Amino acid sequence: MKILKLGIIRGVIAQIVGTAAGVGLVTGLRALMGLPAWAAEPAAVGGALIGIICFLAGVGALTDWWKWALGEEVEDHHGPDPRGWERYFGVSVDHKVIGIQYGVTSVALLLVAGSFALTFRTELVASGIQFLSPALYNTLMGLHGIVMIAAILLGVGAMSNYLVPLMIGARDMAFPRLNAFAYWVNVPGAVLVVSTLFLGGFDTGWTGYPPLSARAPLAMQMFFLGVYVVGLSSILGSLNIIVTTLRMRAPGMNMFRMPIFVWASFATALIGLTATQLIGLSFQMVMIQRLFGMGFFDPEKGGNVILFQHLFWFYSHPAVYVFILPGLGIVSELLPVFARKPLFGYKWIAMSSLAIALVGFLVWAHHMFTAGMEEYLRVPFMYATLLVAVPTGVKFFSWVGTIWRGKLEFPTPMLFTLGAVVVFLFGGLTGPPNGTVATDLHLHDTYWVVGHFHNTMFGGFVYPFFASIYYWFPKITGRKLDERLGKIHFWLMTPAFWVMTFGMMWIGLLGMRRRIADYDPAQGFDGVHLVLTIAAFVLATSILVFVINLIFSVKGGEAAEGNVWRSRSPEWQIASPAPEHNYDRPFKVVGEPYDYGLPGSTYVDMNPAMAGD
Amino acid sequence: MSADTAHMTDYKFKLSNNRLGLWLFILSDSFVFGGLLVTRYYLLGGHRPELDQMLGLIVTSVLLVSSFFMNRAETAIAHGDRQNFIVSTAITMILGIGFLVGVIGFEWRTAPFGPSDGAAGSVFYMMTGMHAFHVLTGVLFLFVVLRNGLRGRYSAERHWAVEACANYWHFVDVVWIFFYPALYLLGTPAG
Amino acid sequence: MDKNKGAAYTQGLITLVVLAVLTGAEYGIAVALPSLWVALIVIALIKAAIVIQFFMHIARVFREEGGHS
Amino acid sequence: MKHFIVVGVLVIIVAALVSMGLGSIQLMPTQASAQAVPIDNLFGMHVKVISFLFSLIVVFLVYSIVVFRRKKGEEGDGDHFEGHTGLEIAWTIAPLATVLYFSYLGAQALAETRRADPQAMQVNVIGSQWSWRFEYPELGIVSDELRLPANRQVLLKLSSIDVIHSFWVPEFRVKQDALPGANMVKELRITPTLIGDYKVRCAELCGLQHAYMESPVIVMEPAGFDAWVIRQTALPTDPVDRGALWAKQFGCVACHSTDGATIVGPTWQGLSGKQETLTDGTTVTVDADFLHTAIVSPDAQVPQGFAPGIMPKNFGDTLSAEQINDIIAYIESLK
Repeated sequence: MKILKLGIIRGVIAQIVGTAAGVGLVTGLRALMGLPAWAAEPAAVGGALIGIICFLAGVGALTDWWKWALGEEVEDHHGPDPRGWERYFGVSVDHKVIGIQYGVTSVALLLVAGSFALTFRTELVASGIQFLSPALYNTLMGLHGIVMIAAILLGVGAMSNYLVPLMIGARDMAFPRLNAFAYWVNVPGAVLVVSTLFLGGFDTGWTGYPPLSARAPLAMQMFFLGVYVVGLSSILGSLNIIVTTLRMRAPGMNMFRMPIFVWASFATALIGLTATQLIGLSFQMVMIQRLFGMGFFDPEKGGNVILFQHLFWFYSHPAVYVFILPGLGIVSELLPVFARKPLFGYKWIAMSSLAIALVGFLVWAHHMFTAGMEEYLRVPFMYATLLVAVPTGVKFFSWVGTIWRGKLEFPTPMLFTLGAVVVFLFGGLTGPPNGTVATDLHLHDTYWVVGHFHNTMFGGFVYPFFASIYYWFPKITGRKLDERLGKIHFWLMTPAFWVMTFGMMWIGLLGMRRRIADYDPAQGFDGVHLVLTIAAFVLATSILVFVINLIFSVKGGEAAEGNVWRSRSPEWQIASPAPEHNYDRPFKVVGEPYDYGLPGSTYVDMNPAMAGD
Repeated sequence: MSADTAHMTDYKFKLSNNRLGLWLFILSDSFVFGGLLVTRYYLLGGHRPELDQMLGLIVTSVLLVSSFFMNRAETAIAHGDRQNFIVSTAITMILGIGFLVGVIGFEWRTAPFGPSDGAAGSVFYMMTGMHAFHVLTGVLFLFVVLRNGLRGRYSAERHWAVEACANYWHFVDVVWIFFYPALYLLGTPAG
Repeated sequence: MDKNKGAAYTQGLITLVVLAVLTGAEYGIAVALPSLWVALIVIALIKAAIVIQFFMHIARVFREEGGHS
Repeated sequence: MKHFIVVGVLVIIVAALVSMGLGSIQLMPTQASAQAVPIDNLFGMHVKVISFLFSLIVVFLVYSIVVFRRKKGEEGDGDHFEGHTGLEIAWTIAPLATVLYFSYLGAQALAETRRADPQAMQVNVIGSQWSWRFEYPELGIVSDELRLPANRQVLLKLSSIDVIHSFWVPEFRVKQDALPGANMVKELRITPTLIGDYKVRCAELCGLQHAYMESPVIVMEPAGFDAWVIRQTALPTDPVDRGALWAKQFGCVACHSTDGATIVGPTWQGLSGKQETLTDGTTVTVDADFLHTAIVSPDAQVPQGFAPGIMPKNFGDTLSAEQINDIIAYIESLK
């Protein structure tokens, strides 16, 4: 059967079989232990776990390691992948293929999560229940959050996987097989997360705070397990990025001559590698509490609900820096190209990424100012939180310095880059009122926070992600995206987005709570919600334009030969799409990465004299 | 450059990558155990679970001695002493299984509380369970290394798998170095 | 392990003895002087440092040159 | 230099306009408590700084876009300069000083909201899915609405019997989560200053009916409050009326309707005497014994179509035996 040649089909079949086998295994074991044989929750969790492993085995992500354990020699690369579209549906160890797999999955999940948002946004068009039950509303709202987070993590994976090895002149990532594993483990994870819709939903939002999550329906377990798996991918991907950055750079590329995006990616990976473990642990603890009746977060058994929040936010705050740092790296990467000027204060921007990542570890409790945590923690965490503004400010001022007296061009990627700067600026500036404890007492858990958060996510991830797609699409496919459709995308999305977030913040200040299925008509928010919903639909239309552009340009776009943006970066000095092993021979770094406007200077020497020649 | 030396250069380059990767994995994993220690102090504070001290000392010693044999196995293969390498690896594996029997087989059965009995039970079973899971994976890793070792896969020049297995095993030991006082020694026994 | 075989084995043995002594000390302190809990933490840190240095050879990761030696 | 002067002037103008614009729309709800004052003042300062910094960057950006754009047919690159250490240091130090100052202000304002009045009246606020209960221990009143005398500090002691809830009256600004657990009672101090009707709105997602977890908050003249206290302390003599009161105060009616509609649990209308089929398949007649068990151990007998585990299991402890009997009498009265 031809269709079975596709890894993903084998994987899905294996996952279904594995899940059934897992359910049977748990039930059998319980019968052997003398417990009542059928218990839905342990059976479902056991089934899901074994299903994940079977998917990975079925798709072929474990094959090489299995052979290695049996003592066979295995090569890193097994010769060329199948040509054509088939290679994207099976295990490939080529970082470019994996990057594209990440990217396409990310866009697909963005659409899924966005449609969830549209659905419940429509419900909010007026007060009163229109068509969603509160249970379904809560589930969709929680899913919008977590699927978006997964989509963003995958998008970050796409950018760093595709770009980092190309930018530093490596043939591939340091651990290609681990790289493929880290991508494929997401797929069964996403299946589990979406399965919650069909298993009764969950009403906790994406944060899954106990004791509510300890009482939620069975779907809660699938949610926890799915997120855990996506987190695992993030950890392994980060590990790969760090080793690749530290060990695989081309000759002459010291740390301060790397393209700036590599710095952003590196700082991101430091967070992803370490902090992610704690959201995994906190979710595991709720899972185990539900399965074995343990009492971590059950006050009646000596547990403490605040403990969960500490563990959870220790990751989940730094996580937002995982989402935004690569995006800010993209902004720093593209501004010099389109301003035709050096990046202002390269070292300061590089170090500010690192500083944001490190300070990010010390601020988690600002999500808990009103949560009833230890009183003495509030003021120190306020100081630490506001400190994040300092390195972020350095980035903004340096960006202004970069475009000042440049020769600015405005193709679509530059539009999205500038959009990112302004939107993220506003997102960043609306952060401090949440950070100073006193004002947060009012703002916490309101729509103001929702508006602030969407500003940071759009400015820090969505706009730069679109910019990077428009910018590197010619590199990936050899064709350009349509400029006209790109501009329509930008000019539809931007005003709609501003209307949406301003409206959210405004009614938030006036008393609109977040995560509610219905609101009190006496508060008079009906009109604003109507406008917000219209804006959301305009925004969705702009995304539709983008998707159409993608689909048509892959085959029918204008052919783009060579260095379309006149960039100094090494990936633009080779053919598009990049050849299988990137560079025929290692290039040599002979100059600074962003010396635009310095006559006669180059960044890389693509044909250096070899030592032995 | 002969093909053989080129191969060796390639191997050494990858070895360095692998080492860094493994250490990063260990760093990452240690956050899990750090989180568990935080949980222990957050929920139990100055109290500790009521446990069998003698058993605790025995399993701790078993794990410590296993680490010694693990190191001995790695030293042996690095010097081409295959015989010693095989024996030491086997002893490490047996001690590892012994540790699991001690914790799961005895401590879990004799502890005066179950996993659902209060915070002490939750913390104790979660910490030992998570650690035992790592010991179990370590034992499986040892088994793979032993099996491939018996087939002569490792030499003084090429034995990354042995080194990786050893480092992982020692890491599990380091975790227990912190868990042992946290569970058995620090604080007063909870009622 | 820039030593000959015998020295390497001896180093392993010495490490084991030191760790065993420290573990004994830990147990002794916990039984006899429970108020000295700081000592237990310090000893645990020392033990971990010893294992990381002499069993796990952390220095190897910072060496530019790969290779087992 | 010319560029900088133009931009500088523009920044000042735009910042002033933005700041004035924001000042002219209502950003905050009515200010109805003493604690709201320092919070609103601090927020006002934030708005000014946000207006300035936003204008600063955006004006520079827009100016560059307009003035430094590539004209038609123009070739070549921009000016070559790679950075300026002095500037970088300046724009590290200045924001650092600003955020430290704001943190200090934040701590001050926080202390202000927490200033304790020893004469404060205590109210225990108990959250449950999905209603609030207010106990006045000094007055011996239990109520489902929070009535407060104006200009007197009230000390709220917040707790929850099931999941996490959060006490928030937007007009009072301050917010605090109510946590489950005997040792997790949290405090919040509010001095209402403006007479009027408000609502406490649960601000922490607490499950299905979270959106509707709102209860009236009424700030009254001290004289009116005293009259209310007197009315409340006299209990009705009819057990049915008392039962109706308890059902409201303890939040029963948040899940059980009295008009035949199903909210979360079974409706009470016509419940007594009805034949119920339980999840284990048995059929029973609903009588006083059945209702008693249903209140003190709800999961023992779950009617078909309803999920176990939703109703709190501790009503046997929170309600007295008389109160339970009153509630049963009330249910039996709902034909």
